[in-house]
Amino acid sequence: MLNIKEFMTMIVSAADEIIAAEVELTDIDSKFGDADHGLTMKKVMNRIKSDMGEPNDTQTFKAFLDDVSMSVMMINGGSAVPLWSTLFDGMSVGAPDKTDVDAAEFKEIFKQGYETLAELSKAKVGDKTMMDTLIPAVEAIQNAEGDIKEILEAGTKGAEAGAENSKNFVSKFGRAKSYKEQTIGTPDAGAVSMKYFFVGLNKGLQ
Amino acid sequence: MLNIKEFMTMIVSAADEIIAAEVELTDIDSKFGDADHGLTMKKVMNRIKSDMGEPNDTQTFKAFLDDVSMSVMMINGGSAVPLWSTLFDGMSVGAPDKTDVDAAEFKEIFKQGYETLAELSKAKVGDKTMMDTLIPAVEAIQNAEGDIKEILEAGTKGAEAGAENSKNFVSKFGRAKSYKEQTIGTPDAGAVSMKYFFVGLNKGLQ
Amino acid sequence: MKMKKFINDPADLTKELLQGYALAAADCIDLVAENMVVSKTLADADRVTIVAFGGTGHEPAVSGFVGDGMLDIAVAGDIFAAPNPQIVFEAVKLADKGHGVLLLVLNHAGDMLTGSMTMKLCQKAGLNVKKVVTQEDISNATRENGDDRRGLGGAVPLYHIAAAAAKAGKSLEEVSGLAQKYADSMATIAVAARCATHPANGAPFGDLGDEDMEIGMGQHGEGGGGRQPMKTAKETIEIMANALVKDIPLVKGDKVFVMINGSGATTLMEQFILLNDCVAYLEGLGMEVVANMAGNILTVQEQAGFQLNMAKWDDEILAYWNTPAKTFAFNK
Amino acid sequence: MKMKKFINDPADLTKELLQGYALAAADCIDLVAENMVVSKTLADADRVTIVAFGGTGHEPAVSGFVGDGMLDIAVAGDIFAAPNPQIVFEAVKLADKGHGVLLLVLNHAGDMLTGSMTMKLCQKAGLNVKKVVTQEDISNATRENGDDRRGLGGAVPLYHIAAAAAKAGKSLEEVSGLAQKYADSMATIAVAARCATHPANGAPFGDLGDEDMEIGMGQHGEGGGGRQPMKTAKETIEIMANALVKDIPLVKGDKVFVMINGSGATTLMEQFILLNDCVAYLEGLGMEVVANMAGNILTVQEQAGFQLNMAKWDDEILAYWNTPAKTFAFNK
Ligand SMILES: Nc1ncnc2c1ncn2[C@@H]1O[C@H](COP(=O)(O)OP(=O)(O)O)[C@@H](O)[C@H]1O
Ligand SMILES: Nc1ncnc2c1ncn2[C@@H]1O[C@H](COP(=O)(O)OP(=O)(O)O)[C@@H](O)[C@H]1O
Ligand SMILES: [Mg+2]
Ligand SMILES: [Mg+2]
Ligand SMILES: [Mg+2]
Ligand SMILES: [Mg+2]
Repeated sequence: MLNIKEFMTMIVSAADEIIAAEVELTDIDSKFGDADHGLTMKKVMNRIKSDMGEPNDTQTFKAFLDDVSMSVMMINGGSAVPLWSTLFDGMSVGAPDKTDVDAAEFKEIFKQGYETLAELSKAKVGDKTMMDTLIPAVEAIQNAEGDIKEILEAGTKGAEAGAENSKNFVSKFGRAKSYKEQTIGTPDAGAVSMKYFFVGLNKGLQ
Repeated sequence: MLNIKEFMTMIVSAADEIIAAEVELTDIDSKFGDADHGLTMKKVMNRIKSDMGEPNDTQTFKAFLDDVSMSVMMINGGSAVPLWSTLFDGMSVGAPDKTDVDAAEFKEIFKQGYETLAELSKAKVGDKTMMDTLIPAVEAIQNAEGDIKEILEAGTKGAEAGAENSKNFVSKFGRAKSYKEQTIGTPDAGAVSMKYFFVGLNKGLQ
Repeated sequence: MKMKKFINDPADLTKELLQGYALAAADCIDLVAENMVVSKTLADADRVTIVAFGGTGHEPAVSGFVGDGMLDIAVAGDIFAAPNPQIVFEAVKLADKGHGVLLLVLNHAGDMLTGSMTMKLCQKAGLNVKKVVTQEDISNATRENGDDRRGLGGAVPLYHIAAAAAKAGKSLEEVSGLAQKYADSMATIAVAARCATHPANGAPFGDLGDEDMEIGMGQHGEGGGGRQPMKTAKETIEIMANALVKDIPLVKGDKVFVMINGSGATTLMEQFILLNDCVAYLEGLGMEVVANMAGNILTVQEQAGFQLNMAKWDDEILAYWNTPAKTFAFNK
Repeated sequence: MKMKKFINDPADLTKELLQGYALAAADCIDLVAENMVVSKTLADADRVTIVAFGGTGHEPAVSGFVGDGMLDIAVAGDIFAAPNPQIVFEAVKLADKGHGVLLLVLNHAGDMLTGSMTMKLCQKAGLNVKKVVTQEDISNATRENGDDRRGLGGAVPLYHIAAAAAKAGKSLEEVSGLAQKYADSMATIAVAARCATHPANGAPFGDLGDEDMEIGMGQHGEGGGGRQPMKTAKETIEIMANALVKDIPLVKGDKVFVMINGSGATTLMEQFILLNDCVAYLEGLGMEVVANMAGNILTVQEQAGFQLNMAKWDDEILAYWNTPAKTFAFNK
């Protein structure tokens, strides 16, 4: 079982992990994009943190994730904003309207998050986007056995592998796609920030 | 005695001397000006050469110099154009309406050239302009004894000394004046092109 | 190395530039809710209205084209970043005068995502909105693969043409139909000679060295593979114009519109020379250049280079083009 | 190192740019005799007319300001070089509609010499001409030593104000009196952060290194001694605005005009931020900024930097300012 206060702590941890990676993310985006992914993700994550306040147990998972989605939605931040806002919106759809979740409910949150985002994104694994990370992460979560800790551990491994794999792909979405084959060898900025999201969630659960 | 055909040859020689110094003149102007003096002087001198055609003896000194003044006047070339056009206009005023000149007449051409230009220019020796060269050159011409060759030799020496001296002055006219004391050590672009004018005239007389 | 830009806190770039813009364009626009630029003519508009949005850092685009005969509202995002869908939705609501709203979107990942979500929000709210996407950059994809073509400066003449149709009393169907047809028919190609730096974090957009230019450059330094030594204006125009002529395609006798859109550090002097070369090139092919536009329209900070945009025009488009417009950056 | 400019033969720069400009501004001007830019409104003018001239390479100035409510004729010289006096004389003759002609000259050595010779030619021909010289650059000389002050972008608002007075039927005496008063009352200071290169020969205009800017920079890279590390927009404005306020002088309660004139590679984004900071600064001193102008007005190729111009205005000037104008680079 995981309660909402613990989950909020995990979100703070994930936000901090992404914020700490600002320079790395912007560096990647400066190669084949517009050099702002770190900046945007920092804005997004800071906004989430400041809007949610200290972790507490007054809200349900559904309500909290809906608020997070709305917080992201208020930012002017390029691709990342509608994508992340939609991810949280989907997670909210998948989340129960109560203050704790079991392993199955935890899995469902990520499943719905992915499915809702997939509709907007249209990207598949191999298209060199954040989906390269999200899809294997969510698959690993769905396939994992055991408690939430073990599930998230598996998801994080999936995310790390996915981000690493993004290096091998040719960009098909976003600003980088015009560079075609040149993008091989460099990971996708959004795939890397998504990896840090899972890494941070996982750290926050320890 | 100097006939008009010889004088025209001298003008061609002076023009070539200045054209050959294009890079040097522009370099100086790039320090404290707008990096175009060589370019402008080349335009001026090429125009004079092409308008006058091959040296011949069909024109008087007065008419030829008036034509040269008009040729220069047709160019869009910044400060150099009105200054050089006026110099030649003054020389025309001082020149006799015949096809040869003696030493006294030769002196008078330069005297009038200088005086007419002085009115427009307003610059004195020490103001770091072409006048730094022209004034000592014309003074040397006025004070020189002997034939035209000796007179022009003296004028050229005066011009060379004047251009050299311009290094020691603080700019008072033109674009360079805003640099004030910084201009010490660098000659004035217009003083150097004026030097080459006399050097070229002198060569053309050999 | 310090950034050689006159700015204050990088986090405040958009806020401050919009405030300054509101002072500079006080006779044309009002700044609403921090990043909504609203035409003074909207209050009395009784027609289809037009909303666009986009990242900042491309000035004068997009906000500079709000006013009479152009956009009714432009929503500014942040530097190179689309605004959030919520505020675009609110702009559409504010713009709607009962005749419906045309939402014009440039094909970039962030803008497209914001556009999609905005449309969803509008549909939920029952608003009458049509979305038209410009996708004209020929450097990355063939005409059939329009989704892979970026939206570049060609959106700007479209702002005026669509607004003129709206002003003429056309319905939303008609205005959006015209806009879609126009968006589908035009083409753009860009070249860069020196890259810019991101004003918020000083990150460079690439490095073209001392000798090279790159044809096919995107709006934020995204390359296109056409790196080559600098050429003369005439040679560059020939390469680029030829590619556009083939793509559209344009043939002898066609009436053509040409736009030279300076990226930032390419002088108006050069742009005039390029325009002159381009018109001569097209006339040499037996075409008639019936209208043109030159200037810094949709810029990429201090990038040196330009976009060349062309479209085949007919008398209807030309008539719309020749109607008055009064905005900060475009007047007719 | 190749010059990163899109040009053809450097010897043809002026000819080609003017041809391109004539295409871009075909609704406002005609190009006469290769380098005379003539307003379409001149044919029917029955009033005092206004002629200006100047080197090219500063686009849109001077030619971009020819048209209704601005200049009647602008004579272009060559890159950074004044035109010859003969053609300026011919322009004055062409402009004269029987009410006399105002000749506006910026204080630069070449322009001043051409101005003087033009006046001589006009006087010989019995033309009714008055010459007004703008000399506003405060960086090199005190107000008493006006002859040592360069003419910068402040001439451009004056074009419109003088033209408005002419259009209002004022006599040459009155128009030139107003113009002289305006020229004497305004002030400008410039800053550069990156220098340009001469487009005809590729010669650099100086080098400000990686960290510095220079306050007091002239229009062609002529320095002014104020080299210092880059500062924020606010700090830069404070230094420059303070100097202008003292020079003019401006005091609490004054009505003030402010212009941010981008030199070339300084973005409109920055110019808006600077305008915002400047207006805030002046309002903080209790002044009222009654009008402003921002944009690339009188440029120095791809130089990064800007000129800040201010003037104390009264209701008469403001009324003239608010009359219509239609030119390539300025509309009202
Ligand atoms: N359609 C899409 N689906 C999934 N991810 C996308 C899509 N488009 C862009 N992205 C992601 O967005 C990232 C870039 O984000 P960011 O730099 O913040 O936005 P922008 O490109 O607007 O500057 C890319 O690295 C990619 O992972
Ligand atoms: N009033 C003046 N009297 C004499 N010479 C002058 C005057 N003003 C400028 N000059 C000369 O003009 C030269 C610059 O010429 P040039 O570079 O061709 O013109 P511009 O300054 O218009 O670019 C200066 O070096 C100086 O010698
Ligand atoms: Mg990005
Ligand atoms: Mg010079
Ligand atoms: Mg972005
Ligand atoms: Mg010059």
